[in-house]
Amino acid sequence: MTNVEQSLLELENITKVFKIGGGLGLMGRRSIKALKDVSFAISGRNPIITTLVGESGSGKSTIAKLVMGLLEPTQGQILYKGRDVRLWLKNDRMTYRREVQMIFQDPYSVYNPFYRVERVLHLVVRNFGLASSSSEARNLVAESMEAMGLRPEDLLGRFPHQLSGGERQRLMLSRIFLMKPSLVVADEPVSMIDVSLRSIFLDNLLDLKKRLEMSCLYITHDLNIAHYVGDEMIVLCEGTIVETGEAESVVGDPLHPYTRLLVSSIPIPDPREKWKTSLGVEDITLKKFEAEQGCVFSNRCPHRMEICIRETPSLISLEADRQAACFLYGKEE
Amino acid sequence: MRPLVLYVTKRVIAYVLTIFLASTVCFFLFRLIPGNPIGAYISMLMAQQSYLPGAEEARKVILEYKRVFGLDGDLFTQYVNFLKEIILNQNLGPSFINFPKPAQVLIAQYLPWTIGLLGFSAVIAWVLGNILGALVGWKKDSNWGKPIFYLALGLSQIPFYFVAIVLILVFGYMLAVLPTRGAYAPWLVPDLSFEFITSLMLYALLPSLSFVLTSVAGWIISMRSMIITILGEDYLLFAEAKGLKRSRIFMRYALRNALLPQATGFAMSLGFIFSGSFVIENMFSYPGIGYLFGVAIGQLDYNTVQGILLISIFAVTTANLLMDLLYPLIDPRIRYQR
Amino acid sequence: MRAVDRMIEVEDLRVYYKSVLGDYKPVDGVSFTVNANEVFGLAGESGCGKSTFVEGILRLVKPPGYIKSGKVIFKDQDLLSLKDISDLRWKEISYIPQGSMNSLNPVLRIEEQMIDAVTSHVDIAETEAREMVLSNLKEVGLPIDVARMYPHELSGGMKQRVVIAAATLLKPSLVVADEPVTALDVVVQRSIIQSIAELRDKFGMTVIFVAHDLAAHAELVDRIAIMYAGKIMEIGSVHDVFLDPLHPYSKLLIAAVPSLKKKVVKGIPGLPPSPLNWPVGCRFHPRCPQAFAKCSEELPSFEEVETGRFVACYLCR
Amino acid sequence: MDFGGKLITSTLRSLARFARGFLTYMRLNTKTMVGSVAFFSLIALAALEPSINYILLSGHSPTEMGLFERTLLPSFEHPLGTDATGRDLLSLVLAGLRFSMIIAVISGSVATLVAVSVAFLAGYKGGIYDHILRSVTDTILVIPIYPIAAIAAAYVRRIDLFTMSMFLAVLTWPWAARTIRAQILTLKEMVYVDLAKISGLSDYGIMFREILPNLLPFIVVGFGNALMGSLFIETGLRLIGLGPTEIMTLGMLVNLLINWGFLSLGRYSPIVVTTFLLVLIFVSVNLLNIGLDEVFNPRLKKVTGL
Repeated sequence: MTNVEQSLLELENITKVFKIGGGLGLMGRRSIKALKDVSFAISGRNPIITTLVGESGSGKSTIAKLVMGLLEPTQGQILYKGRDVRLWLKNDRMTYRREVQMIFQDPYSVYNPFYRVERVLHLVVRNFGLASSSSEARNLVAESMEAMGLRPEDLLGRFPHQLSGGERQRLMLSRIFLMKPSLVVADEPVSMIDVSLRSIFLDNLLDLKKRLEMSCLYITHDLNIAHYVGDEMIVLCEGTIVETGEAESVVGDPLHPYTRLLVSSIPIPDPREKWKTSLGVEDITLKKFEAEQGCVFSNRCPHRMEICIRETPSLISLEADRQAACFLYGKEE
Repeated sequence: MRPLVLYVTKRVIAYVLTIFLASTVCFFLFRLIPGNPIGAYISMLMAQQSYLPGAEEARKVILEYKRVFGLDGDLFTQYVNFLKEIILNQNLGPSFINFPKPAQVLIAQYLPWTIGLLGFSAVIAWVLGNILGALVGWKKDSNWGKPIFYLALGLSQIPFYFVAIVLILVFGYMLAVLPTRGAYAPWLVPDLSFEFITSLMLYALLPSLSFVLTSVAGWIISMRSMIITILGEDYLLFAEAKGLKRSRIFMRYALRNALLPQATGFAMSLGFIFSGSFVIENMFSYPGIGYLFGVAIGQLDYNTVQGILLISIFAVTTANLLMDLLYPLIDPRIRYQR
Repeated sequence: MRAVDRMIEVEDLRVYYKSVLGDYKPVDGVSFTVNANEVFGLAGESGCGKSTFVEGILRLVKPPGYIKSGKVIFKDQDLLSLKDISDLRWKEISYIPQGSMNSLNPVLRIEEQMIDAVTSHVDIAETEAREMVLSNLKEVGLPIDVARMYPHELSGGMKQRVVIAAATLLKPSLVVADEPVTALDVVVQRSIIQSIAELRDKFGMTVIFVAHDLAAHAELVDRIAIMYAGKIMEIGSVHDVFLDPLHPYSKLLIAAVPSLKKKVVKGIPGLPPSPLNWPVGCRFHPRCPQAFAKCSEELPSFEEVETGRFVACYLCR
Repeated sequence: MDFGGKLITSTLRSLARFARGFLTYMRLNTKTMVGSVAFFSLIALAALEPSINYILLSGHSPTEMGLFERTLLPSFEHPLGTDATGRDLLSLVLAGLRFSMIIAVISGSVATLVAVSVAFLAGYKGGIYDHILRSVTDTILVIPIYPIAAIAAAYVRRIDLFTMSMFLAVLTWPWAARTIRAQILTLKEMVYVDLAKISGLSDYGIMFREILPNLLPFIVVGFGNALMGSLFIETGLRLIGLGPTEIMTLGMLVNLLINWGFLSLGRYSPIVVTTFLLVLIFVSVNLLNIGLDEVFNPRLKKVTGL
């Protein structure tokens, strides 16, 4: 199946339902639909950063866990280079782990407190046989630290609690540098780091993308960062994709009402451009969208039409490979 | 109220399941013990009557006893009759000690003593322990707080019967001021006279004290750590920022949240009463079911022994069920699950 | 500039934490004045001492923390030397805590917790207090049936609004909000910022707004103070500080904030210093691109270089 | 990668690291300090008992009858006097301590081993294993342990030290399993476990390399609970005269002393010493557990400010 146009990563109609509560499993199992029929793809041609943007609870972190095989989808499948992730993990687990990596959100809990920080790198060198001798392994580790602007003599031998959040996240980047994966899933990597240190991390990430020819699925709730880092952008609302397209155009001229609300709510660090209008009570509704049918944004949408409640809009492509799931744009064909 | 209905049904199912499992374990436990209690009993009978009936009569007698004690047929049919007997007519089979009185009647005579002695002291211990624990936790650095905590820390894990030994030693022998055996003065006839009641109290003092001291210490430790954890919670800081009176913060914010786990803890501790009664009542020869259990074991009266076990299992699981059902009333998070 | 009456004045406040390694000094000499009916922004990155400062002026510091020195003049009384300020709490000064997600008592209904605050300050009947609570919830844009709900039934944004409603129940003159928007989604964040602005515009209250997100400050505050390593680097009107920042740290911090307009964003190299031993001299000199000899020897004093603009840096004398 | 070798070296390394950690933590927290010093000195006393008695009784075993005058009052040669059958009470107490400690330690460690494996199976693998474990522990917790032990002790006359410990271990492993399982459930959800998974570590690797090192303190606490549990049951039974007569534990000694009428005779010292030793065992293990819990339990860490 050598299809030139083969995508690096493809999600096909992914639905994920979580069961919560219920002790003996007999009764009282309430289920929450985290993802509803999500499909998107990351092209394999040249390395790009696709950003996945959405509010908390929109299911973006679930997608990260699904791609990494830490969770199983309830319906649908995820293809990496055309082959289902479950098959990858069953038959060539190590190759998949080598090629698809992840950066976690919380730098304070990603290190096992029992070990020194560099173990994170040595673990990878050992498991994937990146070095033939222990001295070579040590050089590799030191080199990967320097590549990310960290001084090995400051870090080697230290325990996680002796490092700052920023240092710990950049050490995670050194780990990626070591493994040279073709896809990295970054789940809100800078949300717990100070503003002043964020851009250093983001610049390192962009640099890795070029040096390693590496694509990245960047997950965040912060539109500024998504716009700063991302080439493509996918907007997620309560487990459904509502809009996709070039990062620049999605933010510059948002099509879907939800994206418009998100973009207009970003505080601008310039006192001259304060928000003019104020949000209605509709915009911050109290109830989550629970219905089976209908648009996920219908209970908060200012342009709500009768059809929006009855039917679920599908993702239709509009001009210049932009897509939106909204009846405002008329029923195509 | 749907989530509440679900919660209740789940608990009731778990309740029935646990009782069923526990009683099955008890049933098979007795059948598997090496040595045949009936055989031992019959040989004891023969020794007492000191006559040697011919093989025929002995066999008939044994068969008859087997039927009476529900030991005829293979293990499975025994199990079915065992369950039938208990569920239909609450009959635990005749006791050996004073045959033919059924075990449950015998146990019913001794049960009130245990409930009175240990049930009552468990409640006192819970109330006293939680109040003291809450105060010690709330006034963490006060000068009287620390010593109480360290005393409780030491006492909490010591088995209550050590305390019993010390109490017997000090009050029973050294000072010889308190009785250490029996439930009331032997020369008294049980009636509602003032004299009998005081003697009852006097005799019950040492056994219940040894139980209360250790469990109070246990409650102090757990309540104190509950209160201290809650002191670090944000809603405590917010209540303080609201300028509420210290007493109100203590009652409605700290205590209210701390009592929830302590309530479930109480139900769990009830199970301990039946274990505890066994040792305490035998040490003080206090006529509760623990004491009866000791006697029954001595005489290999295994229907009574099994009966006591089943009743204590029933009591403990029922207490746990009641506590689970009461829990939503005190913790809204269960009742109003969205 | 008409004689603006001062709401609260902080003089050289120091809040230290005892520890086995010595004293942590998160707030190490902070002074400024907040005028009536304004939203005063306190900005700074994590670890700069903002939240400890708030706990200091509200006297909510818990051991091993203690207030080393300083005065907090509020309505010509020093809050720190008063024996007990619980009668002032909530009637005059109210507080929106940082972890407002779990600032509500999980076992009490929302109205019970709010009525608590009212009845412990004003002796009125419960029914009347409930009326106050219900009308207050309406003002903050929450439906009435929230009153009968328990905290676990509300979303994060709604809990934050309930806390704001509680804070404005007795119409206090000063509201101190510590990071009220940090853990919220961008849409809910905007509605919270707007309802805080209403406190000033509709109810004439004074607000101290603490947040590390400079963009949120730009949308809301009138005057802003940039805090770093336990001290204030610069104070000024939001327009002056954003458009013409004086202190090098303010410049770098504002430049580091990404926004849709800026394509290039530059971070600040180096690491924030530890409150156990602050650097000698100006505490930003290890990371400051324009630092020179004097900066590392002597702490620059906090001067008013223009009317209403204060800065602690030798460059702007 | 020969699995066995790797497994042993990694456990040894974590044990060594834990021992070093434990020593440092021991000093930090007074409770663990006092607890472990008291406990280890008791272990030492129990271990030295054979040689002490060898010297005291010049070669005879402490339980041998008729060595000395009967019911002598405490004197220099017999600090606690002698019992009704002419045995020196001090050496009897020491022997009793040794037997009690042996039973407690053996059943404690067996119970902990069972608890750890069951807890790993139920906690880490989860699913039906977890349900089975929970229903088993719920059932055992509901059945009053004491009477069960009493029944077994009564009906089974001849029982040696080892089977006695095994029997006690069977009764007390749920006490250890509960604490360990709860800790595994929290550790399993840690982010660094996910990091290990995507770094190519297998399930076993994760269990032994990532979870076990952080679990060690709680295994010690579990061991402490199991040890106290078995000693609690064993001594309780002995106090009322149940259990094998040929193993002279402290509990049995107290029972004998009371039956010999030492109380009514006013000779309190032997009973006081025996009870003191028993109490000391419990208090030391309990202090050790509470101290460890304070040091290692994240929930408490916030409060104790460590």
